[in-house]
Amino acid sequence: MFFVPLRGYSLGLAIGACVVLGVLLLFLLTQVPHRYRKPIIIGVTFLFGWFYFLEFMIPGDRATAPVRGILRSAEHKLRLAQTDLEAITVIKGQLTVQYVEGGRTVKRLIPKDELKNLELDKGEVKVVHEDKDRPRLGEHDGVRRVMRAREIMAAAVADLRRAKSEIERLRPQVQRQLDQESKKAEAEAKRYKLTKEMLARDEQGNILNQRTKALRKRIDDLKDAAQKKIDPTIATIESARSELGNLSTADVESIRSVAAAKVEDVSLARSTLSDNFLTPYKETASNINAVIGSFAIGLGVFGLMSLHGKTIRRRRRGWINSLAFYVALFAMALVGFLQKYLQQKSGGQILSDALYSGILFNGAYISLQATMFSLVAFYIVSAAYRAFRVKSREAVLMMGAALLVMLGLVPIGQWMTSGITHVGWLGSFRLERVQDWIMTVPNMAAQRGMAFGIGVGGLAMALRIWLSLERGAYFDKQL
Amino acid sequence: MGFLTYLDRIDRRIMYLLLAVVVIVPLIFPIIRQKTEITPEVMKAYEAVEKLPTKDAPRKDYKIAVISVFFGPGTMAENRPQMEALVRHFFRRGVPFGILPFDQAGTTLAYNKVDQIAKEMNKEYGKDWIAFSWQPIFDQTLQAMATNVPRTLGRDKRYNAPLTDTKRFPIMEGIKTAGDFSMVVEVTPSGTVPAWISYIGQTKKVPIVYCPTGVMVPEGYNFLDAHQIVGMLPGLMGAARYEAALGEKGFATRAAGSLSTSHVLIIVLIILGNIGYFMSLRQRSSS
Amino acid sequence: MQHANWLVYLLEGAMVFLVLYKILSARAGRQLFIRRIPGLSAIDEAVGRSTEMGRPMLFSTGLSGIGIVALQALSILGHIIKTAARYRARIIVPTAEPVLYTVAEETARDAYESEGVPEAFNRDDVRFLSGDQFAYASGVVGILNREKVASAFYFGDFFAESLILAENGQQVGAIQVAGTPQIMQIPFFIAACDYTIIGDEYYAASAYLSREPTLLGSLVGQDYSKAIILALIVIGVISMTMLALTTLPFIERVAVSLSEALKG
Amino acid sequence: MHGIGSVIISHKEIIGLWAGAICTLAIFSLLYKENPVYRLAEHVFIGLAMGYGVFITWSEVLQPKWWDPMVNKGQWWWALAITPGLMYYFIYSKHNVWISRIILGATFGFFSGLAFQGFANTYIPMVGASFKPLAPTPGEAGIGAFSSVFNNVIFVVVLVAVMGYFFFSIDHSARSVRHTAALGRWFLMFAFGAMFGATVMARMALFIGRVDFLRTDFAPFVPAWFWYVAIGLVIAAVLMYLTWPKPPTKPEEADAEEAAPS
Repeated sequence: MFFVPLRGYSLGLAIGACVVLGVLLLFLLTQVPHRYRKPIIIGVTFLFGWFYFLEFMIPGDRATAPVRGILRSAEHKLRLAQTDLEAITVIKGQLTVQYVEGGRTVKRLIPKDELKNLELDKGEVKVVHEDKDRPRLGEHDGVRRVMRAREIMAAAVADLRRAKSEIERLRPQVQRQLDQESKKAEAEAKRYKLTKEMLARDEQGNILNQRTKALRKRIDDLKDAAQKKIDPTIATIESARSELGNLSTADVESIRSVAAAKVEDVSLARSTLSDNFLTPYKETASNINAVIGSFAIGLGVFGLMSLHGKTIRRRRRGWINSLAFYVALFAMALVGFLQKYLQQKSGGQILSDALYSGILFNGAYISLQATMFSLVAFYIVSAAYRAFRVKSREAVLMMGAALLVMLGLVPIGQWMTSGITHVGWLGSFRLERVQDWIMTVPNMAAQRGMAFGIGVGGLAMALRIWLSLERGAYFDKQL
Repeated sequence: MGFLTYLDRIDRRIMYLLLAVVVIVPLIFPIIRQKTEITPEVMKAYEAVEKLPTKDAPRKDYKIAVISVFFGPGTMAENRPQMEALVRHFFRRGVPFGILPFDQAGTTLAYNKVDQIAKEMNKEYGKDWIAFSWQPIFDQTLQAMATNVPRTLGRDKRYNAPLTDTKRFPIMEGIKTAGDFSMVVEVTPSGTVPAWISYIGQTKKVPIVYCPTGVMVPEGYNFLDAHQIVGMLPGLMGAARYEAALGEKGFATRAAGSLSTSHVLIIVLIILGNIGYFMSLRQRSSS
Repeated sequence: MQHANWLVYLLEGAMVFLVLYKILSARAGRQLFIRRIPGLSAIDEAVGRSTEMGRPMLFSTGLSGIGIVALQALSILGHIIKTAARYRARIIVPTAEPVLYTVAEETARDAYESEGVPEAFNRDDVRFLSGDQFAYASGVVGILNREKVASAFYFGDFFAESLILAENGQQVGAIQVAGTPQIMQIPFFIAACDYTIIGDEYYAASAYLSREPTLLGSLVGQDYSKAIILALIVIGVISMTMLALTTLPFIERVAVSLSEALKG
Repeated sequence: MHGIGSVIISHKEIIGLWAGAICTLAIFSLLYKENPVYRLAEHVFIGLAMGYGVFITWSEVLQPKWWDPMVNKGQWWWALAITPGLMYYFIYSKHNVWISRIILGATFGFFSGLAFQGFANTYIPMVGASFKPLAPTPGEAGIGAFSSVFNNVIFVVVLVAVMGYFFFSIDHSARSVRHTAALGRWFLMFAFGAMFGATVMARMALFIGRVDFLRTDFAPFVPAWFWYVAIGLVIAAVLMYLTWPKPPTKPEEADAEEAAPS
């Protein structure tokens, strides 16, 4: 085992060695002849992409493969049953409602789904009587469908049970592996005399290195899948079956929605069990990325400081502003560090905290952000005024949509069409409904049409960069 | 003619001034009267609050409501009116409540508002309401509250005194776990309500009222349909509707008014612009 | 989905193959057709105008961190700077990320050198402003107003600040060209800019401007990929409709397994 | 010093509010025109943001992910991260700038590799969500059935037309293609208009928020005369502006007016 935590002098030495090694490497890189430079960069680029590519493309590991297979088939069956349930026609229970209109009480017979709209129209509405119709199973040979749905559900439940037993068989194995791993780790800890804070431990006191972490996560996933996902699914589907059993189900909808939710659970369980051998290292990779990336902030700081420094030195116009920049920069950074690293509740810490949280951050910084953002309110007015002219067909379309949506959102607009009743098909011409329709149907579709193009373009560009096929400004340069 | 053609190029500063006027004036003077209809999800929230135990309730079913403040200056325009509407309702019915801030900047914003309302409805800090100190961590805090509220939340905001000091804070009398919450009001710009639902709402059977910003509203309805939340105030308009249910004309109602006026202003400007555009076209063609 | 399933293998495999194949065939010298993209043709006009007026240009990469979007923006920047360098026109490039700032600086330097006027490159014109969304916006607004820019280009990731920038540019009378993959911001650019390239055209830009065979090939490959997606959608719609009308078990199986695969 | 310190500690919120109010007004002054006050606020803003960025980068990333593991947990190998970190700075070297390209190349590789999963998770579900039946499903009946079919038809038509517009390698001289593309572009414009209109409310709310800040949080801490003076100044400024002798409209403003939305 090469990567062992160290402490004391040896740690210092190791770090020093790493730094020296790094400097040496950098020196060697400066000596690389020009013709070898591009290939090196191409190789590095490809390798770093390769990790994430494989992590995504390789399916989950072999141990949990059988479970996933069973779950997949169960999911498939449940979805098939779903389609059958969808096809059952249900006559909505008719409601006899009663409400006060113009001083006198009115009694009416309405379909169930009209109730909400009627409430919006008339305010207080009392349901006097609800007659639950049996779902009509005549159309699309519904009886056969229900029968088949029940059969498939039964098969699915059987699958789920198998999956559960499979998981139960798996868990002790993984546990054993975990124990071995943590034993190894403990032994190492003893051998290298590691102190407590040098070891990451979990609540059971096992030492967690990369491998044990992965195993522990695997165990938790198995437990979660078995108890949180599969068990409830079995229960629900069973009850749904029995409900469907006697063909007098009043609310097929509820069964449908419940079943649908459970299907999602199953597919979720499947995905939680699908770690492959690279997945545990994803976190490490992103950490490395973040750390190395954040070394680059110096570039920004130096850039800004040199720019404003020049302005101050040469007393250019507005050098006072550059000075203000410097003051703000140092004040914020300094106060931030002081309030974090001075020991708690010491005078300096309290003062710097007051300056930081009270004045600089919550006082100035946040207000500046919020106000800059709120400027958009003004610019949106002038932009609308200028752009929405009846110049071209396109401009007209834009203007029309914008006007409709704006009116539909505010009370005044809603008041304009408040004459139209909520009930029935007429109700869909109320401005707020029109607004809702525009946003959810044409707008959604258009956005999606654009999104696909953008997605494909991005993927293609990523591919070009990954394989260093990209051309243009930065990539053409001879090194 | 000259004026009409000027409509083609109104100076932007004048438009900005107009906008400032039509937004600020209705905010300060309630001049806009518009019928705000009370939608079901808001009505549900109102009725839920109507059912809460008041501070004179017998000891055994004495509980406090909690307003979780997750908003900062960025979204306070939408979120603070929601909080205000509910606070007024709590005060009016004498429901004891505490504000529990999770956003550092929001802590002061929420505290100032509630303090102001308490003064005008002469309610007493520590007796009718209390402000807990800022909680930097979210999930762990919720989980810990399930077992012990005073220790988790530590101190209050005004005096920075321990919450266990029930002489100073009679409101905290007998409040031990999250089970002693009569209601949780989640005022938030981000997707934080699922945590409340799973840690407090479902496990401790505490009703939750959800106050999201406009963009978060659509997914809020899912929670409503699943009965995971008892009611919802969708955005600023939701707050206005709640005030309508209260029969008050508070900030939200006025804000809704200035929303309307600002939209109308934009529409009018667009129309004027087009008139001016046509006029200048005609002028060009004639000259 | 955490790992690829059969549909992903199929779809992404096909896309990768098509793009690579088209690139290779284009490099082999096959002529490819690209339709006109109005917004992009306007770029040269904008550059020309600012040289006439002797006032600088501004190229904002928005909030893009170093990434695909930013690199696309940079290759557009490279083209613009080459054009600008020919007329010795000055161009200011404010960025919102340190790494991107360095890459942009190198891009600019190279562009000036490749046009043989390295002395025209002024290091202070490529700036890192701020990583904070609105601090960046305030900085760009300041530059727009103080430098009295004659033309402004916005290419990259833009969010709520898009309108702040574009309106200020409009007010100083700059001719503005914008393009962003952030769909929600396009309307504001359309309203406030003179030319806006929409959605997908953003990724077509570098190919369209440079006429580089590799990029043209890739663009055609992308078209084919989009055609595949469209076909998939059509199949899905048809199968769903059939499912609604008939009870053929085959149709059901197709529809169900598709929806499974698509959910991941 | 200590005196001032205690004053700051005890009055931090009032000072903060004043700072906030001043910053707010300074930024709003931009709406009239770019001016020294705004300029100062802008530079302070950028300074604060940078300072905050430095502090956060250390306290949120470098300290927990790099320094603590390396020094306190003895994971010496984190010291290897310094080298690639340094590579960025070769951007300033004339002859060895290519070394910075190594680390940049690595970064490019990272996000290119991620793009495959990104595409699968973002866009493939969208494909599935676009499978709309163009006939009433047996479950539906009556108005519901009609409206859902109607909406689905509209949805699919718009989707296809819009995607048609974005095919670049098809020659638009062909009639059917041209018409589809034109239709797609109209749908796009309609959608953009809708997005524009839907955003207005949220933005207005932001401005209302600032006004509310000045009224509710700031106003209680200032004497009444402050407001009278402020309002007076604003009105005076407006009057002065309206009566100010204007130069004839500049040419660039003129053609900025004429420029049509593309």
